[in-house]
Amino acid sequence: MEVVHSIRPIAAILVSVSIIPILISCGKDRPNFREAWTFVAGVLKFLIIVSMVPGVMHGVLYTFNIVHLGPGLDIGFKVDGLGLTFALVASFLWIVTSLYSIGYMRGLDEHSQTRFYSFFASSLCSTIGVAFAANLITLYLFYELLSLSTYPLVVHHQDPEAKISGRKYLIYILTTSIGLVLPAMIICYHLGHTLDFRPGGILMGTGGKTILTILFFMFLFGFAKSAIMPLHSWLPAAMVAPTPVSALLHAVAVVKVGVFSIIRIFTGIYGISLLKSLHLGTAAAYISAFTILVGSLIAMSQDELKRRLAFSTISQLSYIILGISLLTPKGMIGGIIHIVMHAFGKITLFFGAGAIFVATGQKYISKMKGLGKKMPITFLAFFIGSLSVIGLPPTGGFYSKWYLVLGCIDAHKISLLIILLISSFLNALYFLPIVFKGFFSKEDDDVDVSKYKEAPLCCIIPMIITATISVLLFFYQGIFYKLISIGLKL
Amino acid sequence: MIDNHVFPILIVITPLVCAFFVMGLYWVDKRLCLPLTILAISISFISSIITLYSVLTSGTIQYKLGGWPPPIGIEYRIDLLNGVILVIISFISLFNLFTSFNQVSHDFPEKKGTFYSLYLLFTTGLLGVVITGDLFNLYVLLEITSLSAYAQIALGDKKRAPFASLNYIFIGVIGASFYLLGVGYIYMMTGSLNMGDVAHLIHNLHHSQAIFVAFIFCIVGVWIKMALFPLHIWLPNAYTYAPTASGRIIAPLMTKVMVYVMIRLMYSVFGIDYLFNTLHISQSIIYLSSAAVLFGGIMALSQDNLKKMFTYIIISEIGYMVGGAWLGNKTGLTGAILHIINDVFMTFALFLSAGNFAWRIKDLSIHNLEDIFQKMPWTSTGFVVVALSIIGIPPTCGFFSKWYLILGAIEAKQYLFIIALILSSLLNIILFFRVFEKSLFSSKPHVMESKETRSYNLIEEAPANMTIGLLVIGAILILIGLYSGKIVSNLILPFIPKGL
Amino acid sequence: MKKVALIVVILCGAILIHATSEFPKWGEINSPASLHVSPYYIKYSVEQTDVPNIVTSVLADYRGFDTMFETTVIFCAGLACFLLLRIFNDKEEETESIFYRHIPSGIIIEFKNHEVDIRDEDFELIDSKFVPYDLIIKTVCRILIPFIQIFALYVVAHGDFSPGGGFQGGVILGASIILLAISFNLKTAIEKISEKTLGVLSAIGVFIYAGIGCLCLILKGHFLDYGKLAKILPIDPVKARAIGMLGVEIGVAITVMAVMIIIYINIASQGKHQEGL
Amino acid sequence: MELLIKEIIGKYNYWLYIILMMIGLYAIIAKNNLIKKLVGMNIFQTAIILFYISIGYKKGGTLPIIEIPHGHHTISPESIDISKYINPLPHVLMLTAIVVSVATFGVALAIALKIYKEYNTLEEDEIRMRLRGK
Repeated sequence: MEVVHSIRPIAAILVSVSIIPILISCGKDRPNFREAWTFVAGVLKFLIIVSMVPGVMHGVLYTFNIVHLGPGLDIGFKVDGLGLTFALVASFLWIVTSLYSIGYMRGLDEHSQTRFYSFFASSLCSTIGVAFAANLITLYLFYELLSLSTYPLVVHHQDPEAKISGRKYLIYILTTSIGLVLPAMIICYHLGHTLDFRPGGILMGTGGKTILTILFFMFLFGFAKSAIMPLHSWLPAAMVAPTPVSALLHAVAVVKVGVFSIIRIFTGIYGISLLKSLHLGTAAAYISAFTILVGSLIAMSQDELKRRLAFSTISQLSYIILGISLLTPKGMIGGIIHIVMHAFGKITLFFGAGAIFVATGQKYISKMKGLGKKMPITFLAFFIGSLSVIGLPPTGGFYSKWYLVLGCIDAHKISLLIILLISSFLNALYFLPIVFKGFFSKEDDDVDVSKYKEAPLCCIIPMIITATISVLLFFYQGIFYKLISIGLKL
Repeated sequence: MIDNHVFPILIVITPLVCAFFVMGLYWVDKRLCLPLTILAISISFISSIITLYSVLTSGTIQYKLGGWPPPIGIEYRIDLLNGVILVIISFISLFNLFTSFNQVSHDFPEKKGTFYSLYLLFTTGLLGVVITGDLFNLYVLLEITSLSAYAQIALGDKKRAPFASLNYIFIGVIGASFYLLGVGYIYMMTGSLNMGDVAHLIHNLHHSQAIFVAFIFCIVGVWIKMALFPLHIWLPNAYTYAPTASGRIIAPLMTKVMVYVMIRLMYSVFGIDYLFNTLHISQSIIYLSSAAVLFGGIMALSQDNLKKMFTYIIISEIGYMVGGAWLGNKTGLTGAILHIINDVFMTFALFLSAGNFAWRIKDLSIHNLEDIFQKMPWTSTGFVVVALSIIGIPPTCGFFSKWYLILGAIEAKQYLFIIALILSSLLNIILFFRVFEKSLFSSKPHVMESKETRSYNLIEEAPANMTIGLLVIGAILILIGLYSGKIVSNLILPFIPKGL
Repeated sequence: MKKVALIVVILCGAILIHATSEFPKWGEINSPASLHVSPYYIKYSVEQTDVPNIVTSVLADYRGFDTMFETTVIFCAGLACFLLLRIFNDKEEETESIFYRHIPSGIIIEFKNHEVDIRDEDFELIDSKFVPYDLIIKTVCRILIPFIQIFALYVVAHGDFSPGGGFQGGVILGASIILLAISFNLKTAIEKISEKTLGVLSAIGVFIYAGIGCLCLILKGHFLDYGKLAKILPIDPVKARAIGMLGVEIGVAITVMAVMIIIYINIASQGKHQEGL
Repeated sequence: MELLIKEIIGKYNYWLYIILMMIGLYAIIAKNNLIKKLVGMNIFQTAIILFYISIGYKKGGTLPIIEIPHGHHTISPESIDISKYINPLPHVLMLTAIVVSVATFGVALAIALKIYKEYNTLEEDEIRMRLRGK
């Protein structure tokens, strides 16, 4: 493998924070200028990341070291297949979301928009930082920065409800990261004398069985952004944030940072063989299977659309962890590619929810009867998103589910296979009725549907883009497959 | 070439001599007081940098005062540890002058000169305590420091400061006297007052009860002065009601210098062998410091006044350093020393931000801080950075010292201390986000972005020197964090005594 | 609180007394304390510094650096008292009346207005707090004070050869002024030696000390290495040490005197410098 | 028994000073009146000073002022009998300690005066009560 020292990883990370001063200086007096800059930064970031794709495909490893902190401790970046996959998705969706947030925030005449865009940009910076982190300490650094920069976004509305949710968010995320990940990381350093992600892991043959098992669970639950039960309830609470935040951060960036961190722990810190020998993969698989089922069940009972989506996210995230913890090549590819597929599917759904809210002010599913006739594009996109999340062709979601199922069979875990199938069924059960009601149900008498029309163009276009890509991914997923295979060294 | 060996003495002598000049000038021309003070501390700062540089290049420096060889006369002995701390003290003292001269003219319009004189004496005392290699000289300088601190604190809040200061005197005198008594016992048994000499003589007395008692009294005396729980009762009130300009320098430096004294006594006088092989008290001291860490955090949580909250944070941080120093391994001591460096800056920045807030809001209760982010955006930015550092979020420096402390505790298998450290971080999160929630997001009804509201959000920052000062310190916090690897490997690890 | 205090006290006492069991007996000639460093002082003091009073030579030379800071402590205390207590604008308490005594007749006149300032031979300002007017005390003190001051100077100057030195002399000197303030009144003392003089003197005293040290530094010696003064004085280095010590002692005496008086007038008059004990 | 008596005779001075010290310490902690506390503080410090001074004592020793024989200007180090002169170092140290304690006392008095002006009392519990009442 060729190692190239390159400035591109750090450039990709910093490009979004570097515009924050510009955003602040534009302020609310020149909103067009401000949003144009956000857009420019997004495109720039995406291009930088894309520019690394060919290299990585040919086995190049881009690295960049900032500082050396001590023996085995650096703050540095490394672009491999896994990180690049994640970064590609996140940075592309940022562009789309930027467009969407212009429509959403202006449509609702929200306050403190400059603050919103600034923290959004810094969240993205942290997300890419996590994706490119070369070692656990860098990952932890950006993980924490992400928690902090999303906090103001969650509390954006500044009403008591938002504040309580903000508190919940912080307590869950920071308590677990400081209380579990930090000590686990230090113990890990104590055992392995390094924190670099290495293909075979760094903990092989370093500690006793008990300590490694405890450490594993500290990591698994410590990265609470992955919303494994019982540490999931911050995610529904965080839905008080404006929809672009929910869409990009709480369906893509933040939660997937949690999952991605766990993937790094699996592949870079523990290593497959160690996990196999300690039977930790199975344990993690069953924990995530539990989350999948319970998450889906709770989702069915939610009437508020965003909360339903949140619980769906909780359960879908555990698909990824399940796939990874199968420890078979197909399962792992399925898990990681689900990051991509779910991202496009779920963001479409959130965009849809936001568009409905902008256009009608409706949050509750029970009051959306008949809206589909007035907002056909929105509901069509919503339908495609649902298909992708359920895992039905012709959407990308099918592809990842397929690999997950194959992985289960390879690992001889039929019980997990059954759970997967049940969950898919449940997914269909809680998503399709929304679309069905939207198109075919007769509207309630007390809701006057006739005055509604489609959301602004800025909201519609992103939705169309993501929905289209969801479909396209069914046909063209090869690039991600290849990147992930390279990342996993398969 | 100038003889390098002039600089160690210049560090202490310049502020001292200038203190007399400032006092004299006060009667002649009051305007000259501040420039002279700045000049004095600048010279001291530059000298300490040169001294540190020569320590780095040529090892420990010895300076014989009066030309007498060590056990006979007093000596200055500068190794890496105190070299670094000297630089930090003089830097903070100098920096504080820039950030607070307008505060001083505001608080003491008529007594400005005498105030600066006292300020210089305080700095001299701290520098002298750190630089000296003589047990009794340390006591004398400690008393100069304390005396000027008592006086500065008593000048604060008219109603409460004198009482707080008097309590500080009583407890401070007990602390200093305990230390003096301990030194008396050491002198009784060894006949020497020079640290190096005593360390040498004490080797044969490891099982002496009198040396044990001497040790206990020295350490307890130092603990009282550094406000280790449960000997902390004087600290919160004294630091809360001190005048802003003095509180800013007393709070960060006084306690940290005492931690330095403790480390110096432990490792340069009594020695590792005595501490960890002869005595078996390190376990209980770590329990004590864990208790201090938690107590500080919990008490901070129950405070309504911002400044008082900060004072309890200091108490909690003291626990970190004492615990780290007593872990008895390389990593723990590294963490403790790194934390001294970091904590000086963190506490300084905390009190700077408190001072900036106080410039606009007289009563620093938390509920008065509503909307402060809008009114004072720059100060608030600095405040957020400090808060993150105290919580221990990378890449701020607080994270890295905590890292070493926890790593040291794992190596020493002190799980209680680890739990205390982590719980304290969590407490700090609650502590600061309680403030942020109040100050960042007003609970006023959904203010729409429109023209009418613009006049509403008028920015009312503190004076530029204060604000910029805070931001500079905030940047330093991050820089120290990023370069902590270099700091540890170049400045701290070479000091760590062999055998740990 | 009392019980806690009792426990603390008993605990400390027990630990301290317990440790005395290892002490050498009182007055033991061969105790470690008298064998390690102190014999050097006793033996070489005269040879190296030409000062037979070893306490002085250790105080001002061997450990002269300590003593400089000791003087600084005193200076610091004076500064602190001034800073804490001195009130410049005493307009808040304007209602207080002032009393003047007409000396020939002994009649006391009360003025309600604060602005009154009689500067007449026949009148004198007296304290509203009770100060007895006693001719005998006044006269005796007037006679005694010069002698006290001369004695103080003797103590300072003769510190090298007999018990005495800067601190002792300075305290006596300060006491003479305080005696003046007590036997006459505060105003008289302040007229003799004004606040400004005291402030400057207290700084000058320590400055003499530190200045001599710096002079040694400039003469390419160590700080306070009086031997180097021989380069500018027509004497040998050993004698120069004795001279250096004398200079230092004078500095100490000046500071101690000034600070004693500063502390006294500030505390006695509560910082107003109007009237007091 | 004989040993004990020997011990007492040999060390009684230290014990006395320690007892004196503890009286002072007790007063600082337990007394309610601030001036009494100050007095306790002074007793405490004085006891330590006495303790130090007694370290320096040598049986049969005299003041540490070298007697130069008449007619001579100086005296050679060899001819000085160390045991004849008491240890000067503790005296020097205590001169410093006295000064420090006086200075502290002065500042403490000044602060006490300030407190008295503010509250018109020096009883600690009363001051605390007023602070709480506020």
